[in-house]
Amino acid sequence: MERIGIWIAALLTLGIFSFLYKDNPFYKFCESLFVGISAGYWFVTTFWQVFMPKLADNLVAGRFYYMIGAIFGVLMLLRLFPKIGWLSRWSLALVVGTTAGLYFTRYLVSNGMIQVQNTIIPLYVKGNLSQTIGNLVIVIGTFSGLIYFFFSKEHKGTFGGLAKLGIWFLMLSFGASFGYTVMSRMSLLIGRMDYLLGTWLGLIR
Amino acid sequence: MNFLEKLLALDRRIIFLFIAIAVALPLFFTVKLHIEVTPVVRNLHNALEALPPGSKVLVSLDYDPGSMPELQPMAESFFRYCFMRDLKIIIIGLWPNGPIQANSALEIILNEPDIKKKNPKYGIDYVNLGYTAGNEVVIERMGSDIPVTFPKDYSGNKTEDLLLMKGVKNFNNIDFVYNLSAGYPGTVEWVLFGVDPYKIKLGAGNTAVQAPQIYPYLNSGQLVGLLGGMKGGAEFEIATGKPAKAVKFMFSQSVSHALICFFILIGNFAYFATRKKKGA
Amino acid sequence: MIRFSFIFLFTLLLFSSATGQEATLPPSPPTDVIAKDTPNDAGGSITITWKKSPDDIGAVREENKVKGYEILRSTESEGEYEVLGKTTAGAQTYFDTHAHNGVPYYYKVRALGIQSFSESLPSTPAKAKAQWIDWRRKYTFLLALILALSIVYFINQAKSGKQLFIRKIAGLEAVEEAVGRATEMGRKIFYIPGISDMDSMQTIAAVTILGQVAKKTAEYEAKLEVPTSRSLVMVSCRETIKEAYSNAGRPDLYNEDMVYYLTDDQFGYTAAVDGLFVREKPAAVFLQGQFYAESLILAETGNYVGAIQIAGTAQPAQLPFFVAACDYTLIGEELFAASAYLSRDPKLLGSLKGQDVGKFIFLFFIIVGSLFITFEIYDLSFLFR
Amino acid sequence: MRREVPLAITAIVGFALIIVYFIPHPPFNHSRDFFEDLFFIIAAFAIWLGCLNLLKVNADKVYLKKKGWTFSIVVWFGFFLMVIVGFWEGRGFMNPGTTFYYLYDKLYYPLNATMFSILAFFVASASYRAFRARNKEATILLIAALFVMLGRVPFGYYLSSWLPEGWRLGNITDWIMDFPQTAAQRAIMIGIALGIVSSSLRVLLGLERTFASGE
Repeated sequence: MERIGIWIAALLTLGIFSFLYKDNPFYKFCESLFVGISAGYWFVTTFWQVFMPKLADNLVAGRFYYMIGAIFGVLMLLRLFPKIGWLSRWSLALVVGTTAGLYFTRYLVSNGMIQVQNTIIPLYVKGNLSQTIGNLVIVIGTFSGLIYFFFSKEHKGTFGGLAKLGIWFLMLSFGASFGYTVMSRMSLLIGRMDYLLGTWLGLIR
Repeated sequence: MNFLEKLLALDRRIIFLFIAIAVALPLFFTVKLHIEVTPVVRNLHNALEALPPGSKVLVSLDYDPGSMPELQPMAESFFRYCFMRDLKIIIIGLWPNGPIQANSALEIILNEPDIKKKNPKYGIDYVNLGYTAGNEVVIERMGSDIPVTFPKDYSGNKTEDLLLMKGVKNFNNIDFVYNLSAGYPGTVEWVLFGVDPYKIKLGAGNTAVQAPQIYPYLNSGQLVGLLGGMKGGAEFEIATGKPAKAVKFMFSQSVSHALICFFILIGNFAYFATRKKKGA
Repeated sequence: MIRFSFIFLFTLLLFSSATGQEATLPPSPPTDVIAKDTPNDAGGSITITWKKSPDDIGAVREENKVKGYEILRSTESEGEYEVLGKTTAGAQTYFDTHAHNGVPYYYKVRALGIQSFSESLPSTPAKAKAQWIDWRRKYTFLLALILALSIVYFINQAKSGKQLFIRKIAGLEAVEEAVGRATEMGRKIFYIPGISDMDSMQTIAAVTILGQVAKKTAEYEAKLEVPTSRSLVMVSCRETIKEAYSNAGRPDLYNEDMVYYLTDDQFGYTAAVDGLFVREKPAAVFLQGQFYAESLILAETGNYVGAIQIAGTAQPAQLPFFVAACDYTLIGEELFAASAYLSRDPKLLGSLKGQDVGKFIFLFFIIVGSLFITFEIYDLSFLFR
Repeated sequence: MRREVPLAITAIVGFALIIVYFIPHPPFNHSRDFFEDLFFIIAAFAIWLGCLNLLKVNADKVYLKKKGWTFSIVVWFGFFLMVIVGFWEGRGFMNPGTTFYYLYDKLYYPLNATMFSILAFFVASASYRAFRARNKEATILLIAALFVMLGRVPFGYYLSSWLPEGWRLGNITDWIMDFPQTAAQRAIMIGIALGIVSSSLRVLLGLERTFASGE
């Protein structure tokens, strides 16, 4: 059983890789299988790991206010019946309101305030030149980067110059992040190659 | 279309082919690369060296198969190290798949000749307590009572019956915690809910993508040491004197990085060469 | 009398003996144990503070006589005390998180030596209580209020007809071009609203941008297709496109099959969309919303089939890949500004100006705060805690 | 009714959740978690809509014998394979040793991991094409990427081992990641915070109402 499994897994791996050469029936098969089983996988997982614990278990435990979730969930399903399908917008409205309400404060704090707090740093660190330069770079970089995002002022003159500096910082950061990620992306491929050449074919070690 | 122009509009499949070769071919060779052991890895190794034989080490594997290429070699090298040093291993997982990953790593390590000689026994030299749901809350509960948090081990034995677990009540009876993490819950949670309240000694291995977020905890001393990505794994193998998978993979890694850089350079060369021609 | 001299002799012996025996003597007890309701919380918690034992040198070390503190609790001052928990040496606070609201509790703190301990006097009673306002968040509240008011202010300004300048956003200028090109070529436009669900603001932004793009595709009669990775996103996109098409006066062109669901799975979805790209060869691809690792797989395939690609995300980690592989990329905040920008609705544009007020406040405090710290005048960072 | 009720729901729920952030008193302290749970429950219902849509689209393809209809059968097969086995196994469906886990490990996982690893190839092709010193911005991007890419592998050590300690590629990589990259990330994050504040507000005030509001 294990050996058959390894063969199937290896063939599916090759099927996906074949897409790199060009689209072909082998890839189409793997793609369709992938869509089917992954949709099924998440359907099952959602049922056992979301629906059951979050709704059924809470109701069984006597927290009947969770019925609200069931009601809005059922309203959502009414889309299957065109005549009363418009009721599903109530559920959408609840979802959108929840997201907007939660994100408003959450991001203001974690992405806004905490970042500003971390950027309020001394511009001169006694006896530590590299830290001093580093801190200056952080403050200037954050400052000019934010200038770039200003919408209501034309990027001209000094302001435009700062915005330009901001773009340079953004580009530097994009280049660095890109280079930084290469390592883990390569690791993934090495992992697959090791599977094909080692686990499957037994060519290496 | 001359050669340079062709080079500029290189069919990407040629690049793909080169990458495939650059990754696959080095896997067949064992090359002695100079891998510098960075201070963060050195610190972790030193902290482990300071543990007397018989010390109890808790290993929390918090990742799933998606991060196997980076973290599995770290798990293997760590287990190998512990067996060689006679450190006792207690495995848990905050991710459902963690203990499964541990088993597959153990399967490989226990079959290595050096380790076979030592003949480590389940229940005496290592135990796998499996997975418990609850994310960071599990860490908190372990702080007060480990056997209550993990009443049974992975194969269903009572935790209290395991010889190794005799006298292990909470973090006070654990000498070191090693965490392999690919996200949430992971190293951040171990620091906030383990190190801060219970003062456990914590070392960690992380995926390369996640590692930068962990650095602040190193600087503040909340974390003893960190293996970042495959390179960190390789450094640890070098530090312990047992180069293995990560070191081997590092050769592929190096060659492929160099290849990408090489492609970028010839791309730029072709770009400037054709531009000059057009300008002339 | 005999007993007394015994003790006397013993003490004498102790004083004259080596440090080994000294260790068995209990450390002096902690003092000034104060118990108070933990502020700003939902109740159930009492904060205990104390002055540490004079023998405590404050660090966890071999030579420290104090090995830690134990916290004890009772409902009566002279009653039976139960051990609540332990802290390390040097600690001076403990949070009792298992208190019942409204019950008076007394606390004692024990300094632990190696084999002995000494106890403090009991604290005065304290009761846990839930609070109505979390005062620690007052600056957050203030900032949120200022931001909200300035956004609303500029929205009203714009409503009353005041002209507001908004700078050009290149990626959004290109939307018209992309839709036009697709129409000319008779090829499809793919709109990919990210892989997250409606519990992400980025997805909501993506859906609103889709509304504006759909208006254009309705006008141009271009073919729009939206494969989604989430069921709720599918439903939202359908509603949005339907609305956009009927607003553009072309409800006849709307068809529910323009939007379809593939799979919730990150890479299952990616595999399917890649297949769609190479088979349908779209003229334009929009990648807007929350993306993870699949960003580059999608963008590279889109690039490969020669589509004009306009991407946008607020996932900092994915921006480099979009910048590398797409023609235009909306960076972070620009994603949230896009629907306002495309709609040209003065009210929405007003909100962008309101955002700039927020930026100004942040910039001001970054510069002034850093200068203050540098010259050791004042630490302003507490305002953002 | 059709237009006003959804707008009211959005506004009331959203503003209430913002205010509740500042109120620690029960029962409000749990309300944000509760609404998050509601979202998951609604999504768990909605997944029926998605899956039925997927099955319908593929059934249509088979029925109308559209191009590639045979592959639609594969989609159906895969879906029901997982669903039937998954419900058969019950709540412990993902425990090792179950059939579902076998399918996960031998079908789902390799497909998933391979699709993910394709990134390695695309990283290469994208960098080859995009990293050209066309202008100042592109040059900065290119140089930063080269430095960091080389600084992270032993290869970089060979290239720069002649330099004094502290100035080698690995050190430069660390410096770039610690300072300029952090700075730019912060600017982006702060911008995002403001963007989200503003667009949440627009949604809650009903200004941006492309969905959940139509006729």
